[in-house]
Amino acid sequence: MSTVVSEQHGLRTGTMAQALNLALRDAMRADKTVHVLGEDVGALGGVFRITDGLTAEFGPDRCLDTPLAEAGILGTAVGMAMYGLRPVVEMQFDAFAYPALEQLFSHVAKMRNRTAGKLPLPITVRIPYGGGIGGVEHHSDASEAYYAHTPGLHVVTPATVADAYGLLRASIASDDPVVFLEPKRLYWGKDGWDPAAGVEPVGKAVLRRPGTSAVLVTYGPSLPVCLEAAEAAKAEGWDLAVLDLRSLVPFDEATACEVVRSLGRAVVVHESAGFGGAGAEIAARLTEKCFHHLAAPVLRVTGFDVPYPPPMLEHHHLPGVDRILDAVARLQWEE
Amino acid sequence: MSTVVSEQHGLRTGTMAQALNLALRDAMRADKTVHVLGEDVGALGGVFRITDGLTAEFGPDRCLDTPLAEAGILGTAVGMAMYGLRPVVEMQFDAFAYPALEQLFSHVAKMRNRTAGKLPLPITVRIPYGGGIGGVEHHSDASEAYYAHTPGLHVVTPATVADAYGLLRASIASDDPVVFLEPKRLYWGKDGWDPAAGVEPVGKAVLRRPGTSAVLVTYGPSLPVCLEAAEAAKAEGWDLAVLDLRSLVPFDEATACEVVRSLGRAVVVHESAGFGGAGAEIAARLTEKCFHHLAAPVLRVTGFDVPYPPPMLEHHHLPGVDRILDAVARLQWEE
Amino acid sequence: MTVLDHRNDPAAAGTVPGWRPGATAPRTDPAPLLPDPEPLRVLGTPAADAADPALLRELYRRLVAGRRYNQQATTLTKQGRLAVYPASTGQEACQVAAALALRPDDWLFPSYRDTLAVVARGVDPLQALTLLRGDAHTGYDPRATRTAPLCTPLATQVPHAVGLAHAARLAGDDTVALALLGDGGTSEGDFHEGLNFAAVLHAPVVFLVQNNGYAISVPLTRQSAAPTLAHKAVGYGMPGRLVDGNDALAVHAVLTEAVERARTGGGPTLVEALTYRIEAHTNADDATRYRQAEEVEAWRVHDPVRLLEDALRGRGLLDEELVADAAERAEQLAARMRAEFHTDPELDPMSLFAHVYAEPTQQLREQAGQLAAELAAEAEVHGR
Amino acid sequence: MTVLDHRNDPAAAGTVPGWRPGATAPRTDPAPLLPDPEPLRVLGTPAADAADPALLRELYRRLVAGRRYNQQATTLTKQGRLAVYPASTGQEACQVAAALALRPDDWLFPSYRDTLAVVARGVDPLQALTLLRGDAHTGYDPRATRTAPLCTPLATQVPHAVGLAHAARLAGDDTVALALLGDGGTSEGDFHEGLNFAAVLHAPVVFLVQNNGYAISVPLTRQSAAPTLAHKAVGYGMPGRLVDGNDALAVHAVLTEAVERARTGGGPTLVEALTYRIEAHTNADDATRYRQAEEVEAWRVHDPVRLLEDALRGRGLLDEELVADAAERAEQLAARMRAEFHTDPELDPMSLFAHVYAEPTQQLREQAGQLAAELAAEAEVHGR
Ligand SMILES: Cc1ncc(C[n+]2csc(CCOP(=O)(O)OP(=O)(O)O)c2C)c(N)n1
Ligand SMILES: Cc1ncc(C[n+]2csc(CCOP(=O)(O)OP(=O)(O)O)c2C)c(N)n1
Ligand SMILES: [Mg+2]
Ligand SMILES: [Mg+2]
Repeated sequence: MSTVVSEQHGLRTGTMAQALNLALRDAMRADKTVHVLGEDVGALGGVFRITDGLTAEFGPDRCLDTPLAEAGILGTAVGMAMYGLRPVVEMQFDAFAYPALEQLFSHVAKMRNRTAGKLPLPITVRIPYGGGIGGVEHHSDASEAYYAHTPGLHVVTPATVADAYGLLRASIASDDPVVFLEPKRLYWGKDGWDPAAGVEPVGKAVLRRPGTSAVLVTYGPSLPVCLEAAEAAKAEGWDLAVLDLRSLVPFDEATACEVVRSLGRAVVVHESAGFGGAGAEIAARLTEKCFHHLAAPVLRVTGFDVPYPPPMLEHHHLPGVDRILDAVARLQWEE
Repeated sequence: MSTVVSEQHGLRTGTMAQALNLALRDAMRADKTVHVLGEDVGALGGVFRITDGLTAEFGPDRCLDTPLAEAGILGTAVGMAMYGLRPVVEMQFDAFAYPALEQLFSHVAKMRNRTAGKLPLPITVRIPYGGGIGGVEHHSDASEAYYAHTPGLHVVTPATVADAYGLLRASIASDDPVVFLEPKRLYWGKDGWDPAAGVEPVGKAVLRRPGTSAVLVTYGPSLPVCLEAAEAAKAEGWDLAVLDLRSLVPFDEATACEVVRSLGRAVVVHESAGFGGAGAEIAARLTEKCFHHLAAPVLRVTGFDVPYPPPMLEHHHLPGVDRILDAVARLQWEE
Repeated sequence: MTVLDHRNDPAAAGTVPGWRPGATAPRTDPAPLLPDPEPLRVLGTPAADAADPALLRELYRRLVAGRRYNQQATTLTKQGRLAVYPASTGQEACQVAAALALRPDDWLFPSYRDTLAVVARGVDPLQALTLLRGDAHTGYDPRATRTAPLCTPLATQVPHAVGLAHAARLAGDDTVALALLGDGGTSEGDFHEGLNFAAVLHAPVVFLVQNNGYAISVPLTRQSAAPTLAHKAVGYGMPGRLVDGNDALAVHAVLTEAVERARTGGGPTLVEALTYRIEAHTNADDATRYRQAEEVEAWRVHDPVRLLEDALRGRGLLDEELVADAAERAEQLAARMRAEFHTDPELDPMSLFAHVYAEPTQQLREQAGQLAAELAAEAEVHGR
Repeated sequence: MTVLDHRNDPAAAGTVPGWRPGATAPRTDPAPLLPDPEPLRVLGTPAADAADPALLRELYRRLVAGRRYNQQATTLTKQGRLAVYPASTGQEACQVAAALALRPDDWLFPSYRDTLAVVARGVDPLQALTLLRGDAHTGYDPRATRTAPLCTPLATQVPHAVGLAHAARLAGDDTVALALLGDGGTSEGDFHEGLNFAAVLHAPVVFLVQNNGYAISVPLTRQSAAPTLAHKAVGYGMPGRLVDGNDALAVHAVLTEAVERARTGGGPTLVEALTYRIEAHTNADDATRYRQAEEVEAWRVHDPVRLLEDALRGRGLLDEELVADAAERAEQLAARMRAEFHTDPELDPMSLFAHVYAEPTQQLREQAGQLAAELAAEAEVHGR
């Protein structure tokens, strides 16, 4: 694991995009082996400007505009990691990571295992994911379930500005490959955070809001929606807790089970398609581990099982406050 | 949907490989738009001989040896389907379908939807899957969860010789794209079946064995293991039912719920990695729909969350009779 | 001296015992596959004098309309009527020539930047733009005009064009497929796999790479070290052609020749058209971050509309009637776009569940029921 | 007459106003990138007389050992000691030359067929074969001999080699990477993307395509319509070289030159070696289904070992001592293989959970506990 130190001190206010940019910058300053590569990450600073200024500060070798070929990018990163570098790859949009899935599944995820630990690949694959930004088709997929099902990968997704910084630093420092999923629609949300607060390793869920009635279990882009729902639920007399998983792999079962056991009711919320989604694993696992504490089945509120819709219809697809509250209402309160 | 007629009559005995071969042959005889393409499907008849003799009977245009490029194969099939053909693509092994995932996710699964029904793609993608045949790395992956999570795809997997024939005919006849997963280790198992028995559309689960204690819910390569486990369970005093799903999408919820509700105890069995596997969806869904009928949580017996192991270790990874019975024992019989 | 110094020693040739002739190379002569060292130009050269006046006039009308189309669509983004628009301003010669080089029963496989080619092929401008307006993925029936959906995942349309062309040939039809893509798209694996399939299958397909010098911010020099992109053709065993992409007559000539070769059993061709994207990548892009104003200005001089105008003028064909007619048609197109985009589309939320499968699954019916109930509840709240 | 007939009209050149020089093509001269029309052959030609006797003898010893290695491994499959073996019989010249062309600090990126190259590079034969024996995915430490794991997903190792070479160059090391693949592998997107990256990054990497005429059952003519596979180099802007892959001296010379060019900043090279796989694809394959015995026989005549023997004899170098020494080394290698593969490996089932992550997750610890309990229960049943 590479060193994680921030030269930045004190509370600051900024967007998630800025926090990610600073995380990259600090990681590159702290560790010369950290290299960024991807499409348009150089002069343009990435289409979301997450790599803004990195080429200017570190030169085009450390922040490299590659040819337009995602398997080539990730495959090249594999070779770089074999030579001792710590590549951070940017995929431009979630659906454009698909050409790299063979490299990801057959090499990145497996290399440590297939070489009995001799060739670990400390690669971070940054993928802007999810919808809600009015993106045309192929620009709003949420593909976390593919990654979470693949042994050997860590799957991390921040939902706050502070976590964007902390989890990205921790992911880059990890000696394992990390798929780092950045919720596109949270890029421009501002918040205060302290880069020097210290970076925890990935794998810890955090209770964003305590509650006494039931818990909403969520991650990434759905966290703000869940917090809003919890606020709205007060009017209905429910006091909802909200758990932010922060990483799907490692899955913080201990923390999740503790909350679910204590409340007995849970709703899992995410925006990707429900069938075979990450919520299925979460619900199945929590049910198995907390069965006799459950007053109702663990319910899921997710995107529908349809291809991501065109921008003008996406709000019907994405789980919103009402859909979450409808599910909470079905948690068999009558008994 | 294209016509499904068999010229073959009467009970016959053969292997699953032979039944699949006959299904292709009958489909090609019945419908001139059915074209087979893939690596080594011609003179060689495929590495598993599933396409044996097709080029001899139908010529190299109908059964085409392609260059070695899976995205190219599937992408070419997309174009062929746009012109009115009904392509059946062979991927040589499961892990070698990964290069085609972008074509599968971004086009095959979505084309009907993104053209408002104007360009349906009746493509069948045949993928030999799963382990247990002593295959070296990348030859034993079970990737059904990736496909099942992708809206727009049907995901079908036979577990018997008769189903191999019937489900493949139905899949080729379907106007939707079907990922047809062939359990490699069942290729050489013999059984009697009648090709003229008629072909049901995909989407119906079938109870392979009735039982009174609990149900094993499974599909594809794990069916024989479950039947064996049910047999062995008799000695322990359990009378286990075994449900064969036959397709993950469509998921026959009605049939599955009926069994689970009547028995109150269920174990889902599959060989792919458990985390985020198809079993998670099945367990979560059955729990949600049958909660008050459950005497115990729906348990899962699956492969471990590790890259598929080398041949000499695979039997430790694959769910076997003992592991299934251990799970059955945990179904809280004491109450 | 190493053994390599004997490489061209004629005494060494053919003296190896047992060398099998079947294994010798090349199997085909590479020379005719290689592109000319300079891109073909017609306008402004003596060759333009041989051009059919009717074709010149038709190209002119369509280029003027195409330029206007690009302007109007860009304006619509500023008015919030289009979510995003990747303009083909500066590339109109390629767009129009691509549409004109095809017969109605041929197929066009456009990328996201090629709405102008799609409109030039006969698709209604409103329908061509639903993707970018945000109300539907594909607003037109691809079969009606034999125009595939606008393709966003780069180069993935390339094997589609190959498969369709192959199927057409198997059916005995003399249909040709033309796939459009950008310089950046040539780096993708699907480009490679598609071209290789095309050559091996000898499919009647033409690939037009509009090399506009950039893939978003990445200049060609960071995209490829090849002499030209057209040189890639040699590695597949098909002819590579290089053309001035702002010279409508040259692009039209090269494409017409390639389409004709494909139609008559001559196999695929890779065409590289050298052009330039005058606008940013899309309205959401800031091109000043990665290119100089002088470069843009230099390309404005080599403008496809102007080059054509000059040629028409030189031939004495740029009369008032033509200019007025072209301008009027262009304005009509723009007016229709303004009118059609004036109102917001009426969308049915339940369409989310249409066309996922031929028959919705039980779980989709359930989900549709859920959305219907939500909408009903909402309507009640809003007193409708 | 169409406008295209003016294509080579010198009067048309350079007359286009506003054509930007930066946009003209070609950017580099394609001529030096093109492979020679005939593959380089040295053995049996006058050039062989210039070859270093020590090199000839070394190649001979290694080719004889390589042939014996292939035979022994094939025998081991028949005895059930290896699960599967893709023999490189007939391709030993490529395998040995690849290993010899590299320095110890260079990196080799082999495919599943290249265990001989891996062994020639210094990896223990037992360790090189664990993948094919079935006890471990990679039996050797890739860092120890700078030899990447045997790669099965076709062409996926190509970008790995590029990335490693690029990283080495950034580090200021003069390390070179050599990637091996087959003719079939050149059709995959990863081949294309890797070669393009290599050329754009000017990475010190060499690609050796062992064109053995088949990808399992698919002959080269169904794989590619290119003049030669080496011609693909032009499309990336790197030199393409064509060599008789059964001529150990020629392969060695071409690779040595390419490695040297890469090492000294000259960028990547694509080498196509024409060879033949004498055995079936693997022991599980039935080659009679797709090729004729006469073809195999013809290639047996053009045998890499025999060609080298003939050359040594011609130079008076094939003395009894050399022959005996080579045979003895080969037998020693085979004997070691027999001895090492005589016993079944002792495997720890718990190793399933090792090295999935640097630190096992909680759920992996749980699963490991489950397996441990199962094993303990089993051991009890079996009275151990
Ligand atoms: C597979 C894939 N990767 C990335 C993208 C994002 N993207 C959209 S356009 C573009 C640049 C394309 O450049 P080029 O092919 O030259 O076409 P141009 O936009 O210049 O017309 C990129 C990277 C994409 N659409 N698809
Ligand atoms: C991505 C991928 N697709 C398919 C396969 C299955 N496969 C293994 S070897 C082979 C043929 C390879 O031919 P070639 O590249 O010429 O190498 P050779 O075996 O002749 O050495 C195929 C299709 C694979 N390993 N990887
Ligand atoms: Mg471009
Ligand atoms: Mg080969």
